[in-house]
Amino acid sequence: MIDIDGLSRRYGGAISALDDVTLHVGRGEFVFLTGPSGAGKSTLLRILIGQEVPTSGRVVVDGKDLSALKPADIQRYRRTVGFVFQDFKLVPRKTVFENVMFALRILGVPDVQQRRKTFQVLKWVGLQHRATAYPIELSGGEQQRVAIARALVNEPVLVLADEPTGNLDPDLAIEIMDLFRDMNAGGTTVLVATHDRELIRRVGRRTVALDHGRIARPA
Amino acid sequence: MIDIDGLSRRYGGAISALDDVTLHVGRGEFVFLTGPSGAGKSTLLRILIGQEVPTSGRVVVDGKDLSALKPADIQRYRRTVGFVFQDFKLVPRKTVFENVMFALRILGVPDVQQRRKTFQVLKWVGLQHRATAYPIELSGGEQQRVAIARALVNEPVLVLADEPTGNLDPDLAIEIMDLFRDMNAGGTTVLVATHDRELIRRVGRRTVALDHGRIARPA
Amino acid sequence: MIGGLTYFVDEGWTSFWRGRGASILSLLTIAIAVFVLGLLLIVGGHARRTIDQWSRSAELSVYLADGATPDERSAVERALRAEPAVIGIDVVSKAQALARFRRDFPDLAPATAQAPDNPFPASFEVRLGASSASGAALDRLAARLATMPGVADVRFDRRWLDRLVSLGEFVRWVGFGLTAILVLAAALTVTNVVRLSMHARRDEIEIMTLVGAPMAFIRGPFVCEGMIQGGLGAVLALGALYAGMALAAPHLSAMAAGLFDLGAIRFLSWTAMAGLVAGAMAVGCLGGLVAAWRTARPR
Amino acid sequence: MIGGLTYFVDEGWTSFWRGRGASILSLLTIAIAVFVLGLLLIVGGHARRTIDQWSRSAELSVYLADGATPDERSAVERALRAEPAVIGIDVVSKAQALARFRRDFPDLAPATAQAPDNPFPASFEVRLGASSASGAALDRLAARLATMPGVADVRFDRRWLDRLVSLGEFVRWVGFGLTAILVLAAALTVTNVVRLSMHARRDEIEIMTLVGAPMAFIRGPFVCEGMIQGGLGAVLALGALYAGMALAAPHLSAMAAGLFDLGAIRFLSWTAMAGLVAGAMAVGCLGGLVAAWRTARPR
Ligand SMILES: Nc1ncnc2c1ncn2[C@@H]1O[C@H](COP(=O)(O)OP(=O)(O)OP(=O)(O)O)[C@@H](O)[C@H]1O
Ligand SMILES: Nc1ncnc2c1ncn2[C@@H]1O[C@H](COP(=O)(O)OP(=O)(O)OP(=O)(O)O)[C@@H](O)[C@H]1O
Ligand SMILES: [Mg+2]
Ligand SMILES: [Mg+2]
Repeated sequence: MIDIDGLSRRYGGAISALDDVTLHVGRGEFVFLTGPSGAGKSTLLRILIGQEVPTSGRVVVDGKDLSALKPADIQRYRRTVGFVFQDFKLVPRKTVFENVMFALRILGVPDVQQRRKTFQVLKWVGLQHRATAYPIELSGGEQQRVAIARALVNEPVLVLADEPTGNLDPDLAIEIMDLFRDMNAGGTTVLVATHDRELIRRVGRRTVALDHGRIARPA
Repeated sequence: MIDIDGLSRRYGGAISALDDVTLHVGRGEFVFLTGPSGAGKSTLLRILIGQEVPTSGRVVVDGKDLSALKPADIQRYRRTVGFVFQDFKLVPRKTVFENVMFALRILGVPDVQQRRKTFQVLKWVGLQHRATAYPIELSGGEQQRVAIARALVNEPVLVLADEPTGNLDPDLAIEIMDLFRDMNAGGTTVLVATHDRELIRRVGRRTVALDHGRIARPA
Repeated sequence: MIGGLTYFVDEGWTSFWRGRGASILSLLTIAIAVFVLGLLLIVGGHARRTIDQWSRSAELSVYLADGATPDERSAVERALRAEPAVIGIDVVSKAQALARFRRDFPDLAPATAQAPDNPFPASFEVRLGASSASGAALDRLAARLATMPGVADVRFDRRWLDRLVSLGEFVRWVGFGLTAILVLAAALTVTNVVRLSMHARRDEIEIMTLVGAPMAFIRGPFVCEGMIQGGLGAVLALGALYAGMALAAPHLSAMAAGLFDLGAIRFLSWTAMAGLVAGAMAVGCLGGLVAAWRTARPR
Repeated sequence: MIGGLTYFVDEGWTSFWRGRGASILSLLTIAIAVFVLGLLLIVGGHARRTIDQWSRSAELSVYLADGATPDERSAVERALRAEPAVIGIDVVSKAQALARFRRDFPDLAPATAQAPDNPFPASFEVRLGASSASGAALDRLAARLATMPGVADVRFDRRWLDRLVSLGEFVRWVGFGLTAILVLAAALTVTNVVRLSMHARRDEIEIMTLVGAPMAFIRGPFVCEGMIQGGLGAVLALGALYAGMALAAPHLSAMAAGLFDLGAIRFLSWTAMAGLVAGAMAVGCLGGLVAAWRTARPR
């Protein structure tokens, strides 16, 4: 599913967020990406949705070489990926419901199905009662769950989650991980960046550790 | 230091973020505030810097009844408190250095001291090498550490931290907690909201648990 | 496609409505531009009409030789009627000219009575309408008339006429220039306002882009919002202009009473109003387009 | 206090400079307002001067009785010179008047030769300058002159004079109205732009407020930024206006050649320019103040 080969990402000249990273994630795999603050986890995930471009190296996802995609193709590709941003990235002028439904809307799903599916996913993350609220009216953990709901609602072939449980209590974190595992069981490839050793231990999947932009413990 | 008495905070009519909370934190104490997502931790802290007003109940900090303060007095009071926001709240158009220094600037500290102190605190959180970067160029954990640096730089009498280690790896989280403990040892009162049971366990201080806006385990 | 359009309009309107505070400001800015433009159009229209009216009182006199035959007279009259600038002809006979002189100079009346013949020539007194070409054309006409058989002399008051024609021309040019600048100003302002409001919402745009929304999905609502702002702004401006004119009209009429003969002060024509609204919407749309294209990029 | 001021200006400038993209847009908007205003001032000034010049050619004729004594003549002349609207007096003797008539009506020359006396009166031909009061004042002057001993008749071409005076008045009013509207428009636009840019930065303001910055610390830089935008915008507009006039001047002069006698086309005076820049800065400052007060609140 994901083929990363000799990937480097430099900022300016001095800062090297990723340095010659080679990583393979198979279709249907569930992989944890870990490492200390500033290790390059977010940078790697951002490159995987084309938000950033590599300085060098090759990234192929689902058979598509990302650096070769035209703008419209990038948008089409992004619609097949579910991304949980570390800073949530909810649209402040849309309600919780609209924020989540938007991911279905851009797929051209019929209106009735959009609503049904959105409501269902909000229920999964325990936020059906907050559907009409605006993001600013939510607690940190609630916002994070909306971001997770939006990533999962369109049943993507690939889920990329950046620190998806940083604002959740341990019990809720496990529940969310169960959601990811269910998706994974349905064939979705999942890549989760997290610091939470306890969580990794309890879920017990393959773990890739980054440190200073390099793979520390290849798997 | 903090006297909360019968504090309630309702949103609209349906949502009750805090419900009859009574809590006393003595001068020089170090208290953890915990509880599941949406329990009301952030709401409580926001009330403590006057960002939100209680629906009912009384809040007295350092002898000042917050609801009786005039706007200019609130600003003066806030300058004596160090607050770490759950969503960091860094000024995007200021560099890391400027973001931290700002807290000293508004105190009227002489320019040279501003710079020296800012640099020193950035070193504490391990970000001296990123001083000239803008927040958007930082990783999530780095942003969080800038927020922490800003809260500590003016040596406040009270530190309120909302989930200050959610984006940090466990080792770094302990280091930051050591900073808070050092401040605390110097006489600063510290109140930290967190989900991280492991962290609470390792620091081992008084813990107050909230659930659905009520104190679940008073201490 | 219809679904897409509905989506754009829906989203554009929702976005406009939720951001009322800021939207009203952009709307007001557009309204001001349209207001000034409309005012300029009205004032310019009245100024042109007034100048036309004044210059209608400019006169050309063709004095006929005493021996002019009826054929020669009618040839002259035909030549005059063929000229588009000519808008009225008074025929003054020798007897009428004499009577007029006696009336104007009563002291000289006895002298004319002693004269062997009526010394005053018959003439055509011609009223001229101003048009931008009339200066040169009238010079040619005068020259041609002067050489026609039966014509003794041709005179006309070029000085005032030229002034009025050039004043009219000047007013037209200045009006044109001001209008061009204002349209440019309005377009720039609207673009700026839309860009600023997009700037304020660049996070939103970035997020939608990152979630994989097609560019049209992101840009469409902004374009619609620009059009809504432009349209509403123009309607508001026209309303304010109408109200303002209604309030100011008595005052203006009193000031201009008798001098301008404006008749009732006229508001903009329906076509002009429709044009302004359409123009404002087009400008808003353009602003939205420019803004959307510059702010919303896939990377 | 001085430290505070330096801080405001510093921060205002830094903020302006870092937000160049959006700042340039606000600046442009202000520049457009100042440009249009400046243009209006220039055009208005020239229009008024032209009308003054034209009306200077308006004439008043005072015909003297044949038996007027030198004392009476000089009394009339003194009365004329005392009138501020009078800007020139030509004395026409009876002989000159006769000669003029003979020149104008050669056919009638023999008749006048037969007349027992020279029937033409001596006169003062008076050139008048227009001023807003001159219509009524001249009516009074004419009435007074008519009753003076030695005066046979007073005539003046009220029609053109009145038109010019009222045209001048009208131009002044319209100019005044347009200017007022434009100043309002500029102020509103700047306020809107500053508010929009503050709206775009409300997070920043909120953060500074929550960290406990004194309100003046938060608002000051925004006010300064508004002033900087206003000042730079005005300077830019004046530069553009000057360049535009330099380019357009030959064309305009050719168009107006001989007709307007404008002399060289004049740019705005230094005081007018200083006023515009100061005004734009004041407007920018006001915009910043309004915006800052409405957006930045402790809670
Ligand atoms: N736009 C940028 N300009 C300069 N440096 C950047 C930029 N974005 C990221 N970096 C740097 O690259 C490094 C890796 O950042 P990244 O966000 O990938 O870290 P991370 O592993 O996600 O850390 P965290 O766990 O704290 O979120 C960091 O040191 C960061 O400062
Ligand atoms: N402005 C608001 N309007 C409506 N409801 C709000 C608002 N702010 C907070 N709430 C609600 O109040 C409750 C408590 O929120 P709070 O942010 O205090 O939770 P928290 O304990 O900090 O949770 P987390 O651990 O997820 O950050 C939540 O259910 C939230 O949705
Ligand atoms: Mg990260
Ligand atoms: Mg919280």
